[in-house]
Amino acid sequence: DPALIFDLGGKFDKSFNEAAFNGAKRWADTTGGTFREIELQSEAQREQALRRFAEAGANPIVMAGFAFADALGQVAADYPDTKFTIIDMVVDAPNVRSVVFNEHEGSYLVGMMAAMASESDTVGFIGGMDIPLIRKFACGYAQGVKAVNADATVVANMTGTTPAAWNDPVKGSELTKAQISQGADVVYAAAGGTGVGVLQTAADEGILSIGVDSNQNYLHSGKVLTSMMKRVDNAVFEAFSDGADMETGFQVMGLANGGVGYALDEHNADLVSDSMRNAVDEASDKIANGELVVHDYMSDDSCPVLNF
Amino acid sequence: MDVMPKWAEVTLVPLISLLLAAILSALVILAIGEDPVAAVQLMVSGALGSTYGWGYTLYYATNFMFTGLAVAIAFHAGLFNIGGEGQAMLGGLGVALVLLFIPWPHWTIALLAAIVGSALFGALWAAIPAYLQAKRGSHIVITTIMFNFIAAAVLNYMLVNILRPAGSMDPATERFREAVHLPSLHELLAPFGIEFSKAAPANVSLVIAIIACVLVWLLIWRTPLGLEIRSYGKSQRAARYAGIGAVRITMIAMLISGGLAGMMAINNVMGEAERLVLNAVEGAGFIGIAVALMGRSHPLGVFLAAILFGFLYQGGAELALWTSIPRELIVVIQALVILFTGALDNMVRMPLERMFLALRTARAPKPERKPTEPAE
Amino acid sequence: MDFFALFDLSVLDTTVRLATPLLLACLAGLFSERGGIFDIGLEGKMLAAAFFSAALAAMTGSVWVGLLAGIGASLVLSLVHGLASITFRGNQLISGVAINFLAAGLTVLIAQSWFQQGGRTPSLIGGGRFEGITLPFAEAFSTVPFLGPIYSELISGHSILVYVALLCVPGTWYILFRTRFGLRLRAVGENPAAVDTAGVSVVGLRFAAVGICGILCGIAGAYLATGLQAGFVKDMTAGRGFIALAALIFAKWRPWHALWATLLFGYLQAIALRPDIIEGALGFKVQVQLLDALPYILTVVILAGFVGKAIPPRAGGEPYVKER
Amino acid sequence: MTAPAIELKGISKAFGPVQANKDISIRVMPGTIHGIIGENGAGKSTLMSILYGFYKADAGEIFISGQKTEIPDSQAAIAAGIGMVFQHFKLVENFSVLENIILGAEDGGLLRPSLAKARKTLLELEQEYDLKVDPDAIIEEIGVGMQQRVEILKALYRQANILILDEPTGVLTPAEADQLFRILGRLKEEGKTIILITHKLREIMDITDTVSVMRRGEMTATVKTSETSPEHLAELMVGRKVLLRVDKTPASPGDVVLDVKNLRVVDDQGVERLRGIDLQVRAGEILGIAGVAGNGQSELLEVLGGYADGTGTITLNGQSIDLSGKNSDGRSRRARGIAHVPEDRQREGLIMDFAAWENTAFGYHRDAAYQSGVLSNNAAIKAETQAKMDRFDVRPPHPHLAAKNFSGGNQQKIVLAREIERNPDLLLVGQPTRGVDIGAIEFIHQQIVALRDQGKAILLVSVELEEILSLADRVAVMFDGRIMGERLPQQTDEKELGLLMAGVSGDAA
Ligand SMILES: Nc1ncnc2c1ncn2[C@@H]1O[C@H](COP(=O)(O)OP(=O)(O)OP(=O)(O)O)[C@@H](O)[C@H]1O
Ligand SMILES: Nc1ncnc2c1ncn2[C@@H]1O[C@H](COP(=O)(O)OP(=O)(O)OP(=O)(O)O)[C@@H](O)[C@H]1O
Ligand SMILES: [Mg+2]
Ligand SMILES: [Mg+2]
Repeated sequence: DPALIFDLGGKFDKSFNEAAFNGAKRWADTTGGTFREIELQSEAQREQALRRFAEAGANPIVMAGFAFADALGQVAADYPDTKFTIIDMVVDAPNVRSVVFNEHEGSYLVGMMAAMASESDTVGFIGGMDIPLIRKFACGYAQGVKAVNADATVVANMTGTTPAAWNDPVKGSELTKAQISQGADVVYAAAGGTGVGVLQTAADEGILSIGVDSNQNYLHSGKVLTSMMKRVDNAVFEAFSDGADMETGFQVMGLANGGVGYALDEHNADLVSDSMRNAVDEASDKIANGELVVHDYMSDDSCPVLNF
Repeated sequence: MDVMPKWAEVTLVPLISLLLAAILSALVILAIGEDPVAAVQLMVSGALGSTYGWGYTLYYATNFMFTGLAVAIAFHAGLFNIGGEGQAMLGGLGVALVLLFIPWPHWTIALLAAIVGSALFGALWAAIPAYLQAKRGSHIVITTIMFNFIAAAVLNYMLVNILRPAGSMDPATERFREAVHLPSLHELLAPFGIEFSKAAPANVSLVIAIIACVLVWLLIWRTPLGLEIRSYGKSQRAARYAGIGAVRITMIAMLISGGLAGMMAINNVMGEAERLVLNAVEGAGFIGIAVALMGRSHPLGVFLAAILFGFLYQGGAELALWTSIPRELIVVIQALVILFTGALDNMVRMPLERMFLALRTARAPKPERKPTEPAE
Repeated sequence: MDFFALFDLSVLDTTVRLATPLLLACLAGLFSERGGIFDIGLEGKMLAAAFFSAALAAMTGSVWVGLLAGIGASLVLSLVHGLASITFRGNQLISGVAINFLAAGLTVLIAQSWFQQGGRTPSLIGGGRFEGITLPFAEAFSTVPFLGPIYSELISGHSILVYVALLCVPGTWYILFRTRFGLRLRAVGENPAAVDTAGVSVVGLRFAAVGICGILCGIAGAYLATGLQAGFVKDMTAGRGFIALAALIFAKWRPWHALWATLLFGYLQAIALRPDIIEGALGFKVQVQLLDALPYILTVVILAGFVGKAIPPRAGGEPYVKER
Repeated sequence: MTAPAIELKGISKAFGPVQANKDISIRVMPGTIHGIIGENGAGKSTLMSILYGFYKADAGEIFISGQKTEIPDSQAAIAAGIGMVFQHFKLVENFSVLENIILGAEDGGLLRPSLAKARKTLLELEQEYDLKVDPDAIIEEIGVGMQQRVEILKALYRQANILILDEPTGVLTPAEADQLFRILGRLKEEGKTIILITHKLREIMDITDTVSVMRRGEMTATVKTSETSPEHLAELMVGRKVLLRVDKTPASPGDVVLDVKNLRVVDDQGVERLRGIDLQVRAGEILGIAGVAGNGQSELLEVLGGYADGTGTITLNGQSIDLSGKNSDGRSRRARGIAHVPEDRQREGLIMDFAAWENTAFGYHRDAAYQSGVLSNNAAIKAETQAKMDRFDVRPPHPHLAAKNFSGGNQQKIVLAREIERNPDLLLVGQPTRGVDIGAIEFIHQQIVALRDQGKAILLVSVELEEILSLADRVAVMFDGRIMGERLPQQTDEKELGLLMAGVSGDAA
């Protein structure tokens, strides 16, 4: 059986981990197969979880989260016959598939939408843990905003510096209120479980929010502008489908191959005007075919349009 | 006169407490719609059914021996050290600094250095609350709680801002060098022809923990300092009459306690993770409280209780893996053990004492009672 | 540099919200400890209350049912604490530790069993949570310079539990220093034998103290899950019980001081969310970790007696033992 | 015949294995003062606490004014008109006098009216019984004499008809005691019934109408005071004829061993407890320190024994001794040849949970003889303990038994054995026979005298004047942190010492 390990924040974070879970569930529903899963309780358990599944013969083992890289680096070599997939990080081993996403591209699109929807010309970004990966989201987002409205202000905050920042809705909520007081009328949450608090508060206070990873539009129908879809579910689904003889190596999921995108459904149909859609789709195409390059924060640890 | 014989005191009371905790835990499992018998079977097979299971059980037990001894020695001095968690975190920092910045040629020397580093940092972290207790009367329970939080902040700062390697997103140090890798039980036992799981993290630190148990036993029961610590814990007034300084004993006991808690890091940081991660302690500092209470603060008791909790920990991890019982079940069990062996001690003890008293009076012949005349 | 940004209305607004659970828990601890029962289980009681209030609010759709359930859960843990430390004269600190773990474990266990959402409750909607209430004339006043925004933004618009918490401060003061119950409560924390020989039940008084503590912790927890947030997540108290304990020491076991202490600690939490403001105001970066640790550091400084000595109730922490 | 104010029938009470009261019956007539005497631990306080509802009796009945009354708690006792002043006061230290008085007897739920009413009533009571107190004073800031008045007022405020006083004069000067007795006299005139627990036969003879004697949890006799004598009461108390004087030869004092000059001690609260003590103890002599408890004797022992810091100069055999700093603790004192039998053996002299053998090493546990390498030589300590137990006739002679399992007298023997067998130059002894039966008292006295006869210096502190007079070779009386005067036992009497103890200096003319 394949196995899936969720990162801290838990499988029902309505975001990153839940996307992974949805991919696994989709696989189980379509194939009728079963899979093992575990939610981490603490940093220190990563290696044990990996080893336990490997010992028990699970194959492939998919782990959602960059923080597994070190543990996987240790474990992979001990189980050469087991295939591993790590999401959001690169681990160089013969039996590991590393899947990374071009989050900056998706974020760019939702940034454009935020700028177009904003009336105050101030939009917010709330990140989870302050790491380069999340800055990558923020930077892509800010570029999208500026592309539409060069004078717009982007207010960016991070929730914390430790993994606890993925699961602190109270802080998310307070940060949202603070951004509203600074004039923001659209906020983008790239913060795992913390985002639940962001979206909630945005809905309560009557501003728009943007979800992340999963399609979060349904959480507050009519109040979530869109969601930056990071198709972790697809990555998990593929890995599970490929099974024990999956191809290993490095895999980038971007706009071009449908790895990222924005969500449009009945919950936000009224919020997204046709002109908005057209503009965003146009940019999307340009990015996909390389006409437009969105700066990736992680390429040089800096962002041309946003200071952290 | 002692109402209860000593054997009852050291075995009956903790065992009944444990039984009560077990019954309640079983009820909890039933209440969430699972089968307690199957759960126990799974825990036993997962924790004790293979060398892999044993490897994890002993790995956790090693942690708990250190923190249990730490709490126990403070208990002997009449001090309640809730700060084991923070002291163990700082111990981890000590190990990391020692191992990252000095190129040790061999694990043996590195281990000695790591022991010194971890004990030093742990002791240091205990020293401030101890000093404040001894000199300024600040309640050590509150200060050690506060120091746990401060330790978390310190560790957070160090890992996020200082020790995180460039380009890494993990708030963790880089990996220690290969040379300081501690031999696991697998490597230690292989020369003797004993097959032990390669995957399990139990390592040579277990031996150190056992040595620590013995040394603490010697210290407490076989040295003048031990007598002083114990007498200070029993009666501060009498200790003072004997010229046993309150400041000195408080400091010494807490330094040893903090040092032991810190030394846990040689197991989890140096032995297992081989780098320092956030929350490496995983609550072991608090489990030390349960272990010390259960083990009646005696090193042998601590040793046994640590293994019990190691079993619970590993068994609980297995439960979480193969059933829908969350790992928090262990936290509940741990809470119940602390509750019954610690706070509700009298609930178990009082009926037992009454029973033994009744037994004794039943055996002893009634003394002749001479009638007394009421006054005129 | 903009020093006054440190007192930005939105920061103060956040302060009020974040200080509320601290204040309630701090007053809870105040009753318990004034009655001679130390309580390091505030955290656990709050956590249990947070979960049960959210769970019941989610199931019934009524936040009031949730509030009652939260108070009930917290009271049950209080009862355990009372049983251990009053009836069986056990160690109050150990009992508190056990209660914290019990709550941490049971909330997740039950949440998982009831909702299968990894230890959280479903998000609360509509009547399932406390909405902010707009005080009278908030709109009208908002244009008045200076005071207007303070009234309409800072004072108005919080959930009812915030106002309950604030009213608890004078209430606690009055009960403690102006009523018979308060006199007896303070006495039983100072010298239970005096209360006993005066013909008042020590056990009864102490259970009352622990019970009030349970109710207040219950409100605190319910506020977290149904006022501040719209649902429960695992370990959502995040050390607030210990900060409340720190505030209690900071306040030297006095109600009005408790208000100031919790506002201070709430402010520290609020400002920690806004490193931009701090940097703007002070001109240099302050590590968030330092801000996070500040309440604890301040408490240790207070405990060390460098800034006024904190003397706890004299009989606090000691079981009342008449006969061995 | 009027019904007795109080009648107890068959009261029994055990604390775990200790039978504190055994089948006790007693009758107290209204409008009388009834004394209760008995050795320490005889069960007097326990009996009265049962009457007051503080403890619950295991068996027995209580009749108040002829009515059978259940007294499950103090509330019921108060309702039955009983008030009690405990041996250790039950006051809330940081409350005002008024708050202490109304506590538990408030009128209504709010404090202000209660306080106002109490203030008025207090004024009336003050005038009626001449009991002056400041209603707004904080308890911890007033003296013990005043605190005792508050306790009495508490009882009167609750309209007590029956007043129990448990060792009320232990903390009072003779003058204060006299005033208390005047108050008691007035209460008696008012028709109130008073039960007075005391150790002092003089007080019994002076003011009681009847007296009951307790021994080892039993009531041995109740007699009319007018029909008895101190000797008779003493005999009833201990169960056999009492030898009042210790058998000893006259002292032959040698060189000065301990020389104390201008010794001062300030306590934690900043109060000066010793105000310039000068004294000398010579080899081969016992200096007895007499005084009412709380006049600095304890502090004197503490500072000499290294428990507390002080200022002034002390020399031992001509060598000066540190009064503060590193070398002023109990261990340094012992190293210098000062042994110390503290006043409270259970809290200071012994660790009750430790085995006897650990207790015999305690304080000397770092002696070279007790070590083997870095470890303790427990076998040597045990062997030595066994020998000491045999020599001092400790029963049962089991080194492994915990100290708490020995009776009071035997516990004291363990402490004495530990300290005397060290062969010290100076022995400090506090209350050596408190709570010890007469047989053991004789033994202990003999040991102390034997040490003196070996040429050692002994400083004896005791609140028992009889003990001081019979054991000491020279008597110094302390009052309020000072030595009021020195007397030779054979040239003085209890009356003269009593005046000195009350602060009336005989020397000053
Ligand atoms: N606090 C205590 N805890 C446990 N046992 C006690 C305690 N006090 C006394 N005992 C037990 O009760 C017995 C009687 O003690 P008690 O002090 O009343 O003796 P006693 O008859 O007065 O002897 P002595 O004359 O030597 O003082 C002792 O042998 C001891 O075993
Ligand atoms: N609360 C208690 N718990 C256990 N044992 C007790 C308690 N109070 C008294 N005792 C024991 O009961 C016995 C009688 O004690 P009690 O205090 O009544 O004596 P007493 O005659 O008042 O002595 P004293 O003259 O010292 O006041 C003693 O052996 C004592 O150790
Ligand atoms: Mg008494
Ligand atoms: Mg006795």
